[in-house]
Amino acid sequence: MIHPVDILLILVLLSVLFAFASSRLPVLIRILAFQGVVVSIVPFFLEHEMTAGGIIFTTATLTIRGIIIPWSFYSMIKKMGIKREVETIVSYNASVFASLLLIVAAPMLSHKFNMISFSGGTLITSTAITLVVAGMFLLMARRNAIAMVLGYIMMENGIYLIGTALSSGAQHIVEFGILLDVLAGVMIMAIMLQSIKQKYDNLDTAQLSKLKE
Amino acid sequence: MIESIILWILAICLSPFYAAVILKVKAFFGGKKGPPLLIHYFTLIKLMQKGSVYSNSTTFIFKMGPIASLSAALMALLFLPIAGRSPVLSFNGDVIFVLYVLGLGRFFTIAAAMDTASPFEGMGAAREAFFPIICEATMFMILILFFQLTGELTFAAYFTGIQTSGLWRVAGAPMLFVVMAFFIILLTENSRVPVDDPATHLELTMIHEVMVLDHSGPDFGLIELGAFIKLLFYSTFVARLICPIHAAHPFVNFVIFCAALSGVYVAIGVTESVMARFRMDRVSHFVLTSFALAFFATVITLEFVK
Amino acid sequence: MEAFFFSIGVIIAGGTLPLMLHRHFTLMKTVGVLSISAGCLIGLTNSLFQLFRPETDAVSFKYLHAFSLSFVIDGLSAFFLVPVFFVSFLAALYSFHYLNTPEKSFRTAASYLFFSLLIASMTLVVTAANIITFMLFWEIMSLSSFFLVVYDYHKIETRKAGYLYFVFSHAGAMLILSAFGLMYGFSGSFGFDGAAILPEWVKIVVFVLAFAGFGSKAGVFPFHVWLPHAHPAAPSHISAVMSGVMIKIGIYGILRMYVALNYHAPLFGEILVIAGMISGILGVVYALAQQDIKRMLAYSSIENMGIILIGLGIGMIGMSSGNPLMAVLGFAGSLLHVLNHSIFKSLLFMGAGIVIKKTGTHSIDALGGLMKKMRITGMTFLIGSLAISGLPPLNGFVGEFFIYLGGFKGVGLDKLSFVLSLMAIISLAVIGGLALACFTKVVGVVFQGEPRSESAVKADEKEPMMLIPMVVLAALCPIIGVFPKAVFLMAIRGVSALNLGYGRIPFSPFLEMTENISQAAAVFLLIVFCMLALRFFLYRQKTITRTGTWGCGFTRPTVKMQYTGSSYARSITDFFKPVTALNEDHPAVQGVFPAKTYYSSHARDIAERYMESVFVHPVLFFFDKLRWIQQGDIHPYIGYILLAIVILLFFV
Amino acid sequence: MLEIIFLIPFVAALAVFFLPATAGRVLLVLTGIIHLLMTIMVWTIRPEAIFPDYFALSAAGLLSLIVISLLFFLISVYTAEYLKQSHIRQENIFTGSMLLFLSTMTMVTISDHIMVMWIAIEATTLTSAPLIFTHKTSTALEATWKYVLICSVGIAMALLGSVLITLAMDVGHVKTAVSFSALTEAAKQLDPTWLKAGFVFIFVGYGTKMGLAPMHTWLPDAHSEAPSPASALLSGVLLNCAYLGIFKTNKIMVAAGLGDFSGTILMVFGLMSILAAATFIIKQTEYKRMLAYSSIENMGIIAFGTGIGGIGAYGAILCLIHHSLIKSSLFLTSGNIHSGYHSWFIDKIGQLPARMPKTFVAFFAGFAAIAGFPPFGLFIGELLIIVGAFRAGHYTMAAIFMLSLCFIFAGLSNQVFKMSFGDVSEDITSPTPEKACLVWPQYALLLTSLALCVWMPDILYQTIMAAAAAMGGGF
Repeated sequence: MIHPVDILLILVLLSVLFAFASSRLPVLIRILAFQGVVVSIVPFFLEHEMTAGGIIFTTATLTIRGIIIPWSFYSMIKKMGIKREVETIVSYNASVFASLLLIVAAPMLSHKFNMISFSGGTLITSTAITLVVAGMFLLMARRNAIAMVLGYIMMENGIYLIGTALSSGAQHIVEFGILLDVLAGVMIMAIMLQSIKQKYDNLDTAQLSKLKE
Repeated sequence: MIESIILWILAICLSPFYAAVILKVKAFFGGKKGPPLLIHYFTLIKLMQKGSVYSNSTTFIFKMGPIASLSAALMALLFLPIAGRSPVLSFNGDVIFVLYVLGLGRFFTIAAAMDTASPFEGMGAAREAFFPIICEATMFMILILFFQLTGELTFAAYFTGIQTSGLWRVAGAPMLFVVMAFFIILLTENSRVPVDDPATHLELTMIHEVMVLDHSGPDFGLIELGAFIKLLFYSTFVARLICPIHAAHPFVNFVIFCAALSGVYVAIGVTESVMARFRMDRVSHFVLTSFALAFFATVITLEFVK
Repeated sequence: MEAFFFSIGVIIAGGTLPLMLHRHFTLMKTVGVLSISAGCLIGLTNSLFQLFRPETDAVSFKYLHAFSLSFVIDGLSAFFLVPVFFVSFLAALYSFHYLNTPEKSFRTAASYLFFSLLIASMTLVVTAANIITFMLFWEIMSLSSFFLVVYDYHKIETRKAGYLYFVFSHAGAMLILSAFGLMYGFSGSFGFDGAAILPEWVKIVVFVLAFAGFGSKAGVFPFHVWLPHAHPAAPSHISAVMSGVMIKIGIYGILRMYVALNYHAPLFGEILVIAGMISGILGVVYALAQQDIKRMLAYSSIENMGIILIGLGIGMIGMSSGNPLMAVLGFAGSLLHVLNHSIFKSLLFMGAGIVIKKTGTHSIDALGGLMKKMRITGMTFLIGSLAISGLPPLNGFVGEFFIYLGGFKGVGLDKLSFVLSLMAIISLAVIGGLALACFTKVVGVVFQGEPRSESAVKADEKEPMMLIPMVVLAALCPIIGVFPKAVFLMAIRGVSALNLGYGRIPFSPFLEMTENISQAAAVFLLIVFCMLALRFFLYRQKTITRTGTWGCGFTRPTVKMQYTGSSYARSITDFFKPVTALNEDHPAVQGVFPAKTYYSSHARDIAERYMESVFVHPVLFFFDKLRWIQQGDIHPYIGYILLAIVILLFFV
Repeated sequence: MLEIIFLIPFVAALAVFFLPATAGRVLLVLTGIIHLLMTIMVWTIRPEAIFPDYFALSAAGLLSLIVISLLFFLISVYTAEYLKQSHIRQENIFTGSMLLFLSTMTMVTISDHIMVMWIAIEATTLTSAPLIFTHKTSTALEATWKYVLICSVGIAMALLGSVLITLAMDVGHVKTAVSFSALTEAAKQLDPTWLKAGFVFIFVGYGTKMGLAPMHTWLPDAHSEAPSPASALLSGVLLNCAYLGIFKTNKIMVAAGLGDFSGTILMVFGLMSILAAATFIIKQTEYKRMLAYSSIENMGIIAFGTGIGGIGAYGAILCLIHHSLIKSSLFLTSGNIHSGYHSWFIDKIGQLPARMPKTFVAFFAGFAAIAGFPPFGLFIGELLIIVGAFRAGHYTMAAIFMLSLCFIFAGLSNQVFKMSFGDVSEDITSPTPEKACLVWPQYALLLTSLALCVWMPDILYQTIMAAAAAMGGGF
């Protein structure tokens, strides 16, 4: 029988594929919102007993990841008239191919660390690894600043997945930390995005390479 | 001791005489009668009676030059066994002392030459500074050989009595190299042909003579005397080496020694007569030959001894 | 020991007080000089006293809880303390009139501070008994001497010199530290005495590393590159201290390591002899080729370091081949030369300092005829030159004589030792000859003849404080040369601290040698005296006329016709052509009415040339190639993080 | 009551946002003083934390705390004067961020819980970003962007590492608080594979923040673009905070018997950092970037020393303290130089002793100190690290270490010489006025370093020994 978590995780992996293939910012944001929601609800389907605090934190995460952050980016694009095209360093086709490779490689890595022996489905660790690496891939392969921030959020999603799914002993401080990080980090980044927009009239980070040797 | 001192004084007195032998030989080769054998005594007396002319450029160092070079030569002679008799002074390492005292004489000769501000004397001084460097290396090479043979570092150990023949016995044929090396040093150190031509009148090509151009009167006399003594000093080495015979009676000994010495001076004269002087830049090669000879002698002897 | 620390306290006070008094120029100098020289005198007396005491003094302070600063004054330390205090004392006196620009009052005060720190740190290095103490004061020594070198930082050469010096001293310190690190690594103790238990191969590595490190301070070829730049750049009293004593601290370091390791491998002696020969010969050849008077003296220091190293090497060979006489002769000879060189080299630097100060030029070929206007300077310089050429009856000869004797003892040994002894003797002979050529050149061109430029015409010497130290030093040269007994005993005390395992070294065989020297020197002086009398007699009631130099028929001689220093040296440097390539600059004469042209040449140091092409350029090239790492784009930066993680995960 | 020490600056920061600029400066200095006093109090009475699971005092933390406090006080004095001269828009944000920064850094030093530590370090990134962005130029923007993004990614890695360590607890069936002190005690029972993986992530994560190559890329940009007092804080204490994270994790590793693994990583990355610093120092054209690379070098040295353990770890802690003192003084001095010459380029600076004598003294003394010359403390630290490396038998690494130190020295002194003694194009030799408040903080910092090389208070020594003991420190 397929574990319900696995279904969620397959959805997450799909979202990675789509994220790699999408060339438009709004689409990317929507995919990330979807991913955030799915990742946030994973704890409900795990076999841990949910405490009240756990439920609160999970709900908060859901709200922030799934609604607040995507919405704020969305409105920022609208308000500031940001170009919707995502400038790439690695082309979309290559990105998709890379993500496929990644999805294949991640389980092998999780095998190496005997991660499957943990609670939850077989997929959970490989998905988390995929998310982290995919997030970094977006950071490395996209020139658009918002896309990079989205990559960062994807990375955090992966860490969240590991944090909540795998470790029981970590109390809520882990979730709290991740939440704070995402919220404050993204907030600061958003301010930076605005400044970049003001200075250069677009969000292409290729312009931000003056400080070098 | 007294005997040694007498011999020392005798050697000083004889040195101008022997220098005249060279002139006589050269005259013979030139088909001339040549100056008398006592010519240098006359010259010295004449010079001593004169006054002097000094250049405005000079200082006291100019006057120190003759004194230092003469004193150095006299000092060197003190350590030299003349006619196989033990020298006036002798101590372990006196060879080094003597070579360096001669260096002191050279220092002041050069300094005196530089004192005149004359371009020619400067030129001579530069050459005087250069060639003896190689000579000294050769001398030390020979010293190493002699030290290996005798285990001593004194002239007395090399040239007194039967010691010299001992050197020949142990080293054998390579000793010939040493004689040749010594002869080359002799020619170089005393500014003889083919290194230098004391008789020439072209200042540009001279070494020693050009350095003393400005000296006159008694000063010049002292320089001349010093040069004669130095020549005798080096000739004695060669003489003792080619004629290491040691007779029982000191007088016989002395006569044999004088004869050998005459032989050396004649050889110098012959060399001067049959050779032309080298171009200046070839001189260093010529002097290096002596080093090579001494080096080979040492290496061969050591192989032989082992 | 208390007296020792007291003297250092007084010296440091002499450095700090001027800083407070820098508004009153003369007062500041008086206070500084008085205090420093008083401290040095106290230290000098104390170290002489220590030298002849049978027991060693040791003291240790707790430092930063876990370590200790320990000091030991044994024979070796005391022996090196003597020249340090003595030369510093005279240099302090000399500085009183040498530093005479009231506009630079504060800088002068600062220079006294660093001067006092330099003296103090030198003495503390020499007495240091553990790694931490040694490195601490070694670095302070380098740092303070660096500040003294860049005193005239307005000149570009000075800045270059300071930079080179700084980098070399740091690299040298690193080498020393690596040697110490190895020592500590195997012995587990910071003290020097722990080093005796190291395995043999470690001892060899430690010695080689330490030799390279100390060698760079001592100016051993090819680590000497900084020296000919730094010594001329410093003010002359500092050059005197640096060349006279500071580079000897490097020699001390080598000896101290030799003592600490207590291992008599033949390799040590072989390394030292070979390094000594190369430094000695090349040092003097380059000295001969120099046109700057202080640079020439600096190269001559390299030469003398070579002689000292040859002596040490002979001593070590004697030690390893079980030839006590050779060992003692070699060590004692080179220790004597350490002392002697500190005397005449500081004398020569002081002389050069006056010449430069009065004429305003460093160039040998621009000077001339100074003997007439600067009699005392000229006389003392002459004596120093005679001494440094190793001529009897002056002190330079004494040290070399013993080294020669030691070398000849080595001729009797087998194969490699024989070859090295032979080469050592020959190279000493060649060095002697070249040194003579070199210093006749300097004396002849700078002090004799006619002035070659305007600046050399109006020179004078009026400042007594600059002349007195030189006269003292010059007087010492013949005194030691004729009566070497006392200093030889000092050297023997130093040698007995080397732990050679001979027990008490008997004095008598060596005293006989010094007696011989004294005797011969006395006879020589007697002969000279007689000749002087003879000359006086010959010149009684004679007419003496003065006129111009005979120009060999040339009627209008000018001073430009004089032989210059460069031409004097040319034939000899040509002989050593492969190592003394000349850089010539001479625009061709062109056209019908050619413009004024010039000719300039200078000999390039082979080590300096190859240091650039073999070491500096490849290193710069390598690092240049790495600069793409920071190319400005953020994307690869994130890649680096991922890369680091991925690589590290392989090792989990 | 321990927590109050980071709450006070926090409250002060909030207050500053609502106060006028001049009052903000006063409050800045005042907070500095209070913080210093409280730190001294913490050192003497060692108060207990209200949340002992989250906060606790440790030897290493205490050391960092005193360094932070002392530095902040001196820098705040400098800043008060500096702000008068430079025209910074929205000064309140600057001062407020400084105080917030102080608050978060203080929190790092006293946090014991792995996650709290992580949160605190992340918070330092966020609070310091406005400091870097102060000048609001395009380059400042770029530097801030890189800083925030790279550090966030790095810190995310550290988060992952922290999670993995809790995993190691689960696998090893350890039931304690997730705090460094508890974990160190239970280290033997933790699952080694997970622990190693956790260490790798934490190392790379905090290493990014600490400026270890090749994760150092943000550091030169951020340090050069921030105003000088902020650079001084970043280099002087922020890097220490990140190091504290690595240090404490390494402590767990050593306790778990995995010291070789973590030590090798630390040493290799330390060497890489030193080499990277050498690469960029040698041909550097801007002096503030040069100082930044020198920080990378020193972080490399510290990592190297920590990796060696034993006497090297003791040396590393000494280096940590002295580097903070010296480097912050150098950054402050660089601010003075800029105000005198209006340029960040090395070429444009020259004749310092004539034009700015006091600054010159601070600058050159700082340079000598950072190059490891006595009588400054870095000398002892580096010496111990080197002999420690030999003691531990890492000959090759020690050789590379010393060689690259020589290269760096050659590069650094070349630039410093040009700046100090070189000729300047414009011919102004008259001294530029130098305010006392802008040089005395540097002197105080350098003198502290000097004093600590001559005499060290017993309590400080005990604390350093206690910190180093975890790495097998001592002798």
